[in-house]
Amino acid sequence: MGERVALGTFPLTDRLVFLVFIILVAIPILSPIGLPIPVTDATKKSFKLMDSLKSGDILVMCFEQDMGTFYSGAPPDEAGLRHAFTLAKQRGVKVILFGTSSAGCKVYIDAILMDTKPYWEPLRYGEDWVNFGWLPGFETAMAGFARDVQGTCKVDVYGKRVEEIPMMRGIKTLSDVTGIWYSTNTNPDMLPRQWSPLEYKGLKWTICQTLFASVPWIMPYVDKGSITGYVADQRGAGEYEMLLGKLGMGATFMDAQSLGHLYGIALIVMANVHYLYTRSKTSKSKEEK
Amino acid sequence: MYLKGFELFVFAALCLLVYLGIERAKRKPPEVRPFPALEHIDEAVGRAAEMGRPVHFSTGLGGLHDEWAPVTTAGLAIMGEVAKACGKYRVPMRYTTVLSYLVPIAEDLIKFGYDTAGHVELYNPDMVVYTGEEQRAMMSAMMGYIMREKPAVNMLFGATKYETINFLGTGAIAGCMQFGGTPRLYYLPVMMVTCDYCLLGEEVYAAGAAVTKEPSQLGSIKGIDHFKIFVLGWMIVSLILALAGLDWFGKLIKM
Amino acid sequence: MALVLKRREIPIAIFAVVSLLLLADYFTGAWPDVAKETIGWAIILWMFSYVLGVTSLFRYHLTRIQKRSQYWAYSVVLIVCVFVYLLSGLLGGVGGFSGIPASKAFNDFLWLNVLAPLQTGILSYVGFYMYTIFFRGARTRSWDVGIMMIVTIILMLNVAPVGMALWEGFGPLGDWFKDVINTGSYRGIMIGVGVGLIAVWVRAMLGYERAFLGELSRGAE
Amino acid sequence: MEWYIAVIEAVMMLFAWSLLYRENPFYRLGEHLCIGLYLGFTLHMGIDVLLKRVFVPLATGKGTTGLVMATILGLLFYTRYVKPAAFLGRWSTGVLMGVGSGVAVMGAIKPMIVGQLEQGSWFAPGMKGFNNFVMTVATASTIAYFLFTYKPVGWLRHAATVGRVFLMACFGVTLGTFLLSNIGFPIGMLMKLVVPPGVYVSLLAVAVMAFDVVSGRKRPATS
Repeated sequence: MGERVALGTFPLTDRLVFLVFIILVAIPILSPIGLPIPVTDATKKSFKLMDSLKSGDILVMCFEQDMGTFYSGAPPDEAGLRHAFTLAKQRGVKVILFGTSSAGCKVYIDAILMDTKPYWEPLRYGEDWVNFGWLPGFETAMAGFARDVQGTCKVDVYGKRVEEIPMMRGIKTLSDVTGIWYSTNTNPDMLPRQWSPLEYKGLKWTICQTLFASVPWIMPYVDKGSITGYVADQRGAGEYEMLLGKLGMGATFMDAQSLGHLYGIALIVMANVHYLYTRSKTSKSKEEK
Repeated sequence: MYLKGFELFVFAALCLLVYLGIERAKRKPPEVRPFPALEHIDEAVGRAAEMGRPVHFSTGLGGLHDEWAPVTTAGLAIMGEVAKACGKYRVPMRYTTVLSYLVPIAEDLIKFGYDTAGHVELYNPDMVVYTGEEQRAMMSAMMGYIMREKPAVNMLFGATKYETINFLGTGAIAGCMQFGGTPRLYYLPVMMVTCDYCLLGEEVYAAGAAVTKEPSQLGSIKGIDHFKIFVLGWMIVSLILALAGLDWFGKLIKM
Repeated sequence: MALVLKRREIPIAIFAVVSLLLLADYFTGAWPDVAKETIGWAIILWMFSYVLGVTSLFRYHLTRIQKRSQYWAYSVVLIVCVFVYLLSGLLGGVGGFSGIPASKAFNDFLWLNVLAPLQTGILSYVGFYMYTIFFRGARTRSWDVGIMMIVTIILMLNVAPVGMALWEGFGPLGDWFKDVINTGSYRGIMIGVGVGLIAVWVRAMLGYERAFLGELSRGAE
Repeated sequence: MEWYIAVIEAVMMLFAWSLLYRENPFYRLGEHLCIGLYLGFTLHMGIDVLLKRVFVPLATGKGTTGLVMATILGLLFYTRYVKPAAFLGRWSTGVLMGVGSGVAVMGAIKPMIVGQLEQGSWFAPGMKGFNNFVMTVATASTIAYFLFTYKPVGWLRHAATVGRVFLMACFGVTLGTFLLSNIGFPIGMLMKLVVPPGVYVSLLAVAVMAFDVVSGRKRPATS
């Protein structure tokens, strides 16, 4: 299809496919269309879990992302973070932030904090929430955090020692934590392996925020209960924002995603129609010969 | 201390079956179903020779130090074969990698391949291109290379991640003949639709042996098949037992 | 002596001992510390090996510059970039030692404002090329590809919020495909992949699979 | 954010995207910047980790026997540059391969083989029983499809065909769900490229492209 028409070294049709995609996606970004977002049960469940936090409960938010995965990770993470900070303000929930996978985690956390500034500004740092940045070691760090919180989180991003942070007093192991928001790209299996609510008595639930494509992967864990709930990708973000009642990055993404998917379907259909048409034409010309 | 009894049993049984398969094959070579992807390597390299364009090969992001060691080994084994074909048709090849310890291995392997085909003078250390240890760097290098040089054949065998799409998508636009193989489920459909010939799932592992056409190597594939028959039998028997209300196997698995 | 040391059996034996040790620990839990230490070695060895790759890369680009090959100027850019980033990073602090804050800030700027958008841009081709794949590859050349495409369309409508708005049935239908068909078939693939992987290990143990030593496998020489 | 930083970011993104149009000097520049900066980053991280984990402990006398051995094995890689001793580098490769394949085999036995042997009951109430039945058929037929050394005749041929149908449906599921995560990247980037100040850079890029299209007509198509 794309072979015959060429501009320079690049088949023209491919460029056209990309161009149409860019235009289609730019429309909802410039003026949101507001296509409907049905909320799935999984996101509803995760929202309810977060909403069940009470005064004094500890929420750990671990972000295994970097700037490369910002656009798939940030919309749901920001929705979750907004919810967490709102709860911290209204009910006195305490929030701990960090990442373990790579040095990029710290940058990523800074970036999403930048976007949620109005939500954490009224809070007291060190008493309501704390940011440990990057705790090196990935799964080892996760295992370390589960058994010895103080030993793993030695200093926060500002270089403050953990002993000097008031809210960290009394948090010794994972059993002292109530809930976990674990955001990952393609490594969701670390969560049930290291931080399972089945293993740690005090830990009531874990929410895994992961790529949509990773959802089938975590389903067995969700069935067994070693992951309690999940929020999937930008779609989960859109739904979560609906539940929060304040639309943001996720909702814009969802409009663009809907158009993108419809475009994909249209391309498949077009490619097949063209293929069948040319095939019937060639077979006809063969018959004539 | 503990003992994972059942797992050890399964593992030992599998190793034994593979070993017996190899031993038996020395006397009576088994018949292995042909893998189109391997059968057509020679033809594709021949086409590259006609077009006067290079062959590009990559094993993706997986390396030897992580859990993708076996599939990388299988991919490298296929690369040895491709190097041989390239030597035969006097076609330059290029191997892109993100793992520095693969550089000497690939250099030796390609040189060995060209040497076996009798054209060691064509070998050049620049055939192995290292792009730093990061996936995105590799993606950019491969995409730029494919668009600039337009290799005739584009091959990707190994534990591949996101770069599969960039690599094979660019190849499709540049009009390369494409070969692929990976055991990673995410990227199988992408390979399926963009490659002319591809190895699905475990076929990559088997191909590492089948590419040599040596009886004892083929014997290991026979061993794998025996084990799979054993698994099928296991499934049937456990279902029959479950119908009878017995849960022996369920308990056995947890041992 | 040197001849004995040069034999290929030695690296294969090292490989066998290391992997058997890890497996023995896995099955019995006898030496968890030794196993952990050995896995840690792999990371250290990998980092030591960087020099091999970097030497190869520099040789490649320096030859290009020397020969004034086509596009040699870009090789200069590349080499300058390596040193600028590395030096600013090292001066900004390394290995637990603190350094010059200005250098660290410059390094952060390179990472966050130059490299991050660039690499996201490169990565975003996975989105664009999905359409190339649909457009070029998704032709029903045979009945089985037809099945694949129909399921793909159903799942796309399941995934995109607009699909559920068009017809609510796409939700449960797509979920059924995901939970039942996908899980069932995936299991079969998984078993095969696991078995194949162990077979490669056995072949390597027996000395048939030698590609990791830079040699053609036995029977292919 | 400062406006010039936003401009630099937009320029970098468009460098990367320019390959969508065609192979060009901007992409080449972006490509080499990307490789170079990433290599600098990798080396920085490598030196950082080696200092923290190896050299500082060794220098301060805290090194264990294991660490010394790892260091020696690591240094053996460099024998590659000394022809007579080049074979020693393979020993280190042997260790790497040993660890890698050991980890791989460990990870394969339980989750890939033993864990998958468990079957759900066919007589579970409601849809569940039927679903379990379908799952069993899918698993068994997929395994049958991947039998390499048996001739596909008789029942095996039918089983393999069924296996292929399930395999294709499974691929369809993966492909269909894959799009959402993947197009998230370009959409996210467009969010920066269609609003000021990114949009000015985008317009400039469009102008350059338009100029190339107009002047490109006169060139032979192989440039």
